[in-house]
Formats: sequence, C-alpha cells, structure tokens
Amino acid sequence: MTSFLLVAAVAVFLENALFARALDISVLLPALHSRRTIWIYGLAVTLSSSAAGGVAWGLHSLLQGGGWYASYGQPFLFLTAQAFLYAVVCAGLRAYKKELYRAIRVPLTISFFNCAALGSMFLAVYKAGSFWGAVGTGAGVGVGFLLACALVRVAEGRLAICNVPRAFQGLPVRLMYIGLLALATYGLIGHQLPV
Amino acid sequence: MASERTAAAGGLLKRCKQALAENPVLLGGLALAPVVMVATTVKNAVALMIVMACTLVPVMLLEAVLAKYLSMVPDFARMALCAVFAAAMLMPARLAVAPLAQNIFDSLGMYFALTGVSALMFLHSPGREPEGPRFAVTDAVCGTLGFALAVFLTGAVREALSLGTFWGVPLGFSVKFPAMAMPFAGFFTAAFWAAAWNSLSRLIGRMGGGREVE
Amino acid sequence: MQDKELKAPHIRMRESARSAMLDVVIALLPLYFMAAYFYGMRAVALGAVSAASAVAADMLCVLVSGRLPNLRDLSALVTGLLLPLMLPASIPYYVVITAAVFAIAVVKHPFGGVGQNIFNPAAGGFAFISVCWPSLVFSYPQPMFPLPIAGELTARLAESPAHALMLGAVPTIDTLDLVLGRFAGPMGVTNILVLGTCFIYLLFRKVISWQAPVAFLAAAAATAYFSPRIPASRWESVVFELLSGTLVFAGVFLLGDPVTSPKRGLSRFLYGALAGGATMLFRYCGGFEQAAAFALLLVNSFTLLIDHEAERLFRIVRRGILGFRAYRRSRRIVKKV
Amino acid sequence: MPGILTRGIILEQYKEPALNRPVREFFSSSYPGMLFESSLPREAEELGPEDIIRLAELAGIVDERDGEPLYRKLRQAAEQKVQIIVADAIDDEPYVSSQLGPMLKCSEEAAEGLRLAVKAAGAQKPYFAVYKNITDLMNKIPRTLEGITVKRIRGRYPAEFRTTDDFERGTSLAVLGVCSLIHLCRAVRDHRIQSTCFVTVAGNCVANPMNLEASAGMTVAQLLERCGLADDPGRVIVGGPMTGVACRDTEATVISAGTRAVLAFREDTKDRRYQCIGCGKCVECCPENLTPFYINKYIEKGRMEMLDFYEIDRCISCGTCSYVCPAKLDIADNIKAAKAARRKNTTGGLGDAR
Repeated sequence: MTSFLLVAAVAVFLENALFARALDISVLLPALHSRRTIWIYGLAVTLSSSAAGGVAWGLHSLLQGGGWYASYGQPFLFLTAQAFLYAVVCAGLRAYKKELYRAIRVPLTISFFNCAALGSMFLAVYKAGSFWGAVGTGAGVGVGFLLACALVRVAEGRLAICNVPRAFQGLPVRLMYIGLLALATYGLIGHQLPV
Repeated sequence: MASERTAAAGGLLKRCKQALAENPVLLGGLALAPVVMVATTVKNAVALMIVMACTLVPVMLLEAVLAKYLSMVPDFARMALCAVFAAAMLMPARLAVAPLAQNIFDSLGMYFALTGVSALMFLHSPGREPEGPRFAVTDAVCGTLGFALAVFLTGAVREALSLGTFWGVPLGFSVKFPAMAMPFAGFFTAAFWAAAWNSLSRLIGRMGGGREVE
Repeated sequence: MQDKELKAPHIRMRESARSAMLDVVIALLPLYFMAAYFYGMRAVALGAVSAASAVAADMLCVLVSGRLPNLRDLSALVTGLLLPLMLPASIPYYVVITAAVFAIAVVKHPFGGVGQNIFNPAAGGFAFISVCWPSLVFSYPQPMFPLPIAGELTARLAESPAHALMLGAVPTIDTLDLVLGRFAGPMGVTNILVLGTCFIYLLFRKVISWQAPVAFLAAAAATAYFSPRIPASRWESVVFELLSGTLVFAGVFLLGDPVTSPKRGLSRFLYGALAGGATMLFRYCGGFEQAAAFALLLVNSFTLLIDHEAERLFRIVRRGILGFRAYRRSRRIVKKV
Repeated sequence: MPGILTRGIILEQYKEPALNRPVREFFSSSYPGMLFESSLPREAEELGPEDIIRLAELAGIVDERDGEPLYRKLRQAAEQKVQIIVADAIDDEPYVSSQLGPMLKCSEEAAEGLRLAVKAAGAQKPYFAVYKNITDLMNKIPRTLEGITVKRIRGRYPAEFRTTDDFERGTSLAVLGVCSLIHLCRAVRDHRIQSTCFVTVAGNCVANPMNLEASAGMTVAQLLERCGLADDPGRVIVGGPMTGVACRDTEATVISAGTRAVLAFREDTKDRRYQCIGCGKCVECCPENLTPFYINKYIEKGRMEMLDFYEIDRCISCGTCSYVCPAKLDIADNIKAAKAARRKNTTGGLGDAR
C-alpha cells in the first residue's frame, strides 16, 4: 500500500502526466468545458488509467520476455486489453444503467482511448515494481490530470482578463501556460530528461 | 450525372480545405502528446508521421465501413474493434519506421504506441460526422497531413535549436539550446506554431475565402 | 476647445507607470555598482547587453502584434536589468541575451504584454537558461578579481555556498562576508545591505508592497529554522539559506513585481508565504540550487485564485461580521454638482 | 475609527487663496432679493419646530450636499427623533471651500441656522463638522464657533461619507449642509427666498480664486470672468475636482443650489498611452475596500456577471482609484458607467438593491 501511495504521489506531483509527459493534453480541452466536465473526465481518466495500470502489470508478469513481445506484442496487447476493458464496461453500463451510459458515453470513450490510459500502462510496466505500484501509477496519472485541470481552469479565469493577442487566443495561450508550468516543475525534477 | 460528380468533388475539396485550415492538431489540440514530447528531431517527426499515416487512414476507413455495414452492432463495440485494428496497424508501422534510424524506437519510447492511440482520438474530434468511406479517407488524409505539418514544423525547429542540425546535418549554428529538447519547450514550440497557424488561417479567411488551400 | 471626453477625477497623482518603473531602475543601479566593484566592468556590460536585447525584443513583439511601441514603457528595461544580476559575472553574453529574449517573447508577450503577463518574465528567463545551461549558470567567479569585458575568460570558477547547502554541507564563509557578499555567487545579489537599502527605497516610493517580500523571507526562514538540511545550528541554517543565493533578491524584486502578484495586502501575504514555502521545497528536493525563480513561476499561477478567495473573505468583512463600524456605513457620496 | 486606519488618499488641498479672501457677493443685474409672504414672526424664539420647517419650505431651500429640499430633511429628522444635528462643512475635495468659507465668514448666520435646525428637528446637540486633514491653512479653524463645537473629521480623502463615524456609536444624527443653514437663517430673519448659492471659483487657471455668493442661474462663464482667467483653461469643471463633471460649454451651463465649485484647469494634452501595470494601488486605497483592479478588468472584458461578486454596488464613486492610477486609467468612470447600465437593467425590480 505504501508503494501505491508513493508511486501515486510521484506520478501526481513530480512527473505529472500533463506537465512532464503531456500525456493527457488531448483530454484537457474537452475536460475544461466546465467544472462538471472536469470532474467527469477526471474521474473517468483516473478509473480507466488505474485499471489500465493493473491490467498492464498482469499482462506483463504473465508474458515476461523480450524480443518480439517487447517490440511488437506489447502495444498490441495493451491496446487490445484496453479495448476489451472498454467494451466490458460499456456493455455493463448499457445493460444496467442506461441513462448514465448515455450521459457519459463520450467522456468514457475519450478517457479509455487516449494517451493517458495507454501511457499509464507503459509507465506501470517501466516504473512500478509491484501490482499496487502499477495501479498507483495509473491512479497518479488520473489524479495528476485532475490537478492539472484545476490549475489550467484557474488560468482560464486569469486569461479571461488578459488582452491575449488574437493569434494566441484559445489553444496556443493554454499551451504556453502549461509549458511555463512545466518549466516551473523542472525546478523540482532537476536536470534529467524524463523517458 | 457529371454535375453531380463535380458537386461531390467540390464538396470534397471544401472539406479538404476546411480540414487543413482548421488544423486538428495545431488548432484542435488532437494528438498533441507526441508532438510535444518526442517531436524533437526531424527524424522523429517523420517517424511519427509514418505511424500516424499507418493508423489513422485504415482506422477511419474501418470506422466508416463498420458504420455503414454493421450499424446494428453497438457503437462501443465498433470503437473497440477500431482500437484493436489500430493496435494491429502499429506492427506494420513499426516495420516502416525501423529503417529510419538505429535508435529511433529508443527516442520515441512509448510515444510510438501513443501516436497510434492518438489516431483514435480523431474519431471523436468535435464537429466530425462520419459520412461514408470516401469522406472518411479524405478526412483521414487531411488529418494525417495536418498532423504531419505540426509534427514536422515542431520537430524541425526543436532540432535546429537544440542540436543545431536538420536531419542530422549540421547547420552551423554556434549557439545551441539543449533545453529545446525538453517537453516544456515542446509546449512553447507547438504554441508558437499554433499561433502562427491561427493568424495564417485568419489571413486566408480575410482574403475572401480564396482558392488556395494554404 | 475639448476634443476628448473629460472624465472625473480631474486631478491625477503625479506618479505614473513610467515613474514606478524608473524607481525600480534606480533601485537596481546600486546593485550594478556593487557588481562592478566586485567583478569589474563586465558586470555593467552584461547589464547593458541584457537590457538592450530585452528592449529590442519588446519593441519587436509590440510591432508584430500590430501596435505602436511606447517609449514610455520601461517594463522591458526593468526585466532586462533584473536578469543578469542573478547570474555569475562570467556568464557568456549569448546566455544573457537568450534569457532576455525568452523572458520577453515567451513569458510576457503571448499573454498580452505589459501588465497582462501571468508569469514573471525575469523568473521565466532565469528558469529557462538554468535548465538550458546549468553548468554556466551555477558556477561563479571569485569576487574582487575583475573580469575582462570581452575575450576568453580565464578566471577560476567555483561553486556558490548554495551548492554546498544542496549537498548538505556547511559552507565555510563567515557571516560578515556573507552579509557583504564577498563570496563566489551571483553578481549583483549577494550584498544584503545594498539590497536592503533598495528594498527600503522601493517601499518608501510605494512601488512595491511589504507584504509579499516579508512573508516570503519569513516563510523561507521558518522552513530553514524548523527543518535545517545542514548539520549546523538552527540559526546558522537560517542565515545560510537566506543569504547564500538569490533568495533576498527574488523576494524584493521578483515577488515585489506588481504585475504578477495578487492585489490585496492579505493575498500578497499569502502569496509570499506560498512562494517561500515552495522555494524551500524546491531547494530541498529539487535539482537546482537557486530555486526561487521556479517556485515563483509555480506560485504565479495561483495569483487569481488567492485574490478570489481573499475577495470572498472581504465580502464577509464588508458585511460587518467582524464588527468594524466603518464597513457598516449605509450612505455614500451623492454626486455633488 | 481612528483616522489613521482609514483607507483613501491624502490630497493636497489648495484651499488657501479662496478661503483667505472674504466671500464676495456676485448677483445678477436682475437680482430681486426675493422675499416671500408669511405671517410667521421673525424672531427665532417665537417659532415652533413646525413653523421653522414651514419657513424652510416657503423659502425653497435646497441642501447643497445632496440636492434634497431642506424642509423634507428636517421633517424626516424630526420624525426619526435624531439627537444630533451636524452642519457639514467638510470640504474634503481639493480647491473647494464653498462650505468652509461661508461657515467661517458668516459664522453668526451659520450658527443661528444650525440652532434653528436643532429646534426644528427636536434634537439635543448641534455640531459643525470640518475636515481635519487641511494642512495648508494659514489661519486655524477654531475649536468652537459661536459656542458650537467644531468636530474634526479625520482621515484620508473620501471623508464626507465617514461623518457618522466620528460621533458616538448609537446616536442618531442628521447631516445638513452649512450653506443651507445659512439660507435657513435668512429665511427666518428676512423671509428671503433662496436665490443664491455659495460657489468656489478656483483652479490653476483662475487669477483670483475666491468664494462667491452668486445668484442661481448665472453661467459658468460669468463666474470665471468675475474671477479672471490667467490662462486658457483646458477643462472647466462644475463640482469638485474628484467627482465633478467637465463642462463643455461654459456659456450654456448655469449654476444652481447644488453647485459647490467651478474650477478651471490647464489641460495636459500629452497622450501617454500607459497600460495597466497591475500595481494594485487602486485596491490599496479604495475606501470601501473593494477591488477596482478586477472590477475594471471585468468591465473592460464585458464580463458583467462577475461584478456582483466584486460588489460593485458598494462603490461610492469617490474617484480615488482613478486618482492614484499610475497608468491614468478611467477606472472610476468605467465603474460609474457600469453601475448605471446595471441599474437600467434592473429597474422595475428592486431598484437600488444593495
């Protein structure tokens, strides 16, 4: 359990999935729509990436080995597992909670098939030393995403009262903002280049 | 019949133009993760382009075909099928990328596979409505072109600034900025290109919706 | 007779944006004087190069954004003058130019230019070059050996006491030298007495407010007192942590920067304390010995949030819950014509 | 609340030349010195409270503080059983001394008017109130005037709205303008209708700044001509320099009972194009503890829904924020316009909802 918390904390703060790895940058834009969508997407991403981390660890320990598996099989297996998980979740929701499924269909799809979910699978395999560590990595990616969303949401308020040049309005200025925050977190990470 | 065909072609052209002017990567923020993280050299950029082309075109085609002929299957199942297909397409992509450089997969890391999954994000880009296989191919090609443009511009600038080279060929700069290879610099570079693209597309729009695509 | 609309109030204070910036420039001059005394005219040359490139970049950015450059706007000059003071006097010129251009073109103008930037430009520029060339930025020449303005630098470079602190060692510098800045360190920020004088001048001119710098230094000192990272007494830890690097300078000139700090006294206090805590966290756990710029960039993003929460508090205060009679007034000035 | 803790700004007062000269009369040629017919006695002792209020009504006296008829205010004060009547001579704006001047020069009439008002309202105690922070005066303001205590309102610039704070907590009080009290005295003694008003004519373009007792209805140009212009004024202001309005056509603008000052200034026409540097000075000095910085930003960006949170309705339009702004922005004016627009949108609802 301690490894879970430690790995999760590292993934949230030190190697935030947004600032250090840009994993969930594509989810950020739909998530920033309102406070409610931030929570929906944040929870969905957290759940999907934690599950992905656990699944990845299971697959990895089942299929130890290099060669063909490491180069060709791993991405295929991971993505297939993710697709299977997605299909199961969707089928379950559709069968039992039809309204909920209809409401969160798009966030669910986006949070399953984005860089954060698959990325946390790879991170879980590379970085975590145990099953709980792998789940912790996934959870950390999700919570880090929520945190980053909150930070960027604060920035939205600030940017709303800035005279941002026309060319920079919208995505570019958000990217600048995230980039500067990423630069700031370098003070904590240090010199090394993350994988 | 002929007029119908020209109308369809005109629609296609318009769609193409729209897709390029509203670059899904630079203005829509799709598939930015690989652009920001690993588009540090032109070689990486080309590799990412290949991966995107290998996954996006078949996946979009598959999605359109499935939507047309297998519409009774629930859409989540179709999505899952697309995902598996994209994962499978990563294998030929790997074969195509491998000759580029010795250590190309080391420098791409996990973002090789993440580019493939980014292609799935294109299926959900806002405002996109699947309208049959032919438009799907156009969409996919335009999306790939947009991605290629973004990743190439970002990669070229970052390689020139961080290593002083272009495709490994020295450019003769005396000062290098090693930090440009880092992720935060990727954000900045992408942001500046996005801003440039923003003003360019507005300029085109102001010129009276001219003929030229770029 | 009158071609534009004349709006009340019809009298204005004499101080202007220009005079405020000019005050900061005046406060920076003694620091340059000290730098020149320690390291020769190269320090001044660095300042001039940095200032020139910052102003040029600013003009260019303004022109690109389709406005007319305003010669009365001195903020780029201030940014340009702030940057080299945090760097060693041996720094190559291109590093300084990079920092200045980055500060203006990346940190300041994409957000809208003067008064609109969310992040402190000088802190951003410093952070960028210290990620880019850590070995150049964090190795310092000894003071009192003047460096040539141009040409090859032969001076022996040393680590600053901040580096020793990062390794967990006690620097071997006596306190007087530390206060007077006679040790290998950033060129303009080591003399605490001069810095203090500049701070008092700026306070007196009301260019900066006291809350943020004081809270910043207090938070940093408290961290150093309660959890020293070096095997020395608590007070020694405080002295070394505060005086060994850019902490005091960052407190006065970077945190005091009005554009990026919150607007209320209370929120400035909170902001300073947050920045102090973050700086010490970055110093203790991070990879760089001068972490104030990074911490400041992080805390800058909270500015609006802090102000917003302070406003929430003041809404309650204004309703008179705390019993201040002054806030329970019901009448207001009726327009007198 | 001690004055030192109040928020606001310290202004240089520039009252001296006008205050030093006697209050001159400046009547139009058609000044009839109008009297009204009344059977009431002219001696204060013989009048009851209702009689005084009736006389104030007949004389048509208007309080120069807020433009309300004096009789209405007196009646209100009587109904609310106020304990203290304060004669307001707080000229806290620079240059303006049109209350202070008459109070000092016609102190006998002012004191008599104040006593009459006390009687009319059934109050116990009269006070004069003056602004304490006038440091450049040559002769001191006395502690008592005709036996009535002169209260000093301490603190920084917007002091007038703080009048009540300097009195004991829990006492009810009514604040009346000094000039209207002088007119009340004349109405009782001479049965004279209020046809004049006290106006300060000053500013750095005016050759002989002075306080005038001018007939209502005279034009601004006439007043300026009377005092002489040393220079071509860039802006002529009707009212105080902080809250007054610029007057475009001096020939067409006439003074009325509410006019406190006519000021003429040289205009600095240099266009500096400063931008807000976010210094926060406007926040520091706002007497109502608001955040003009954000209010102004939100107004500029048209995000009016945020103004409720920043409590724009508490703004007293004192102009302090614009005064201190180093970028010379028109913050106060923006806020005033936004408030007016809001009120327009909500009329029919709660009106001036607080």
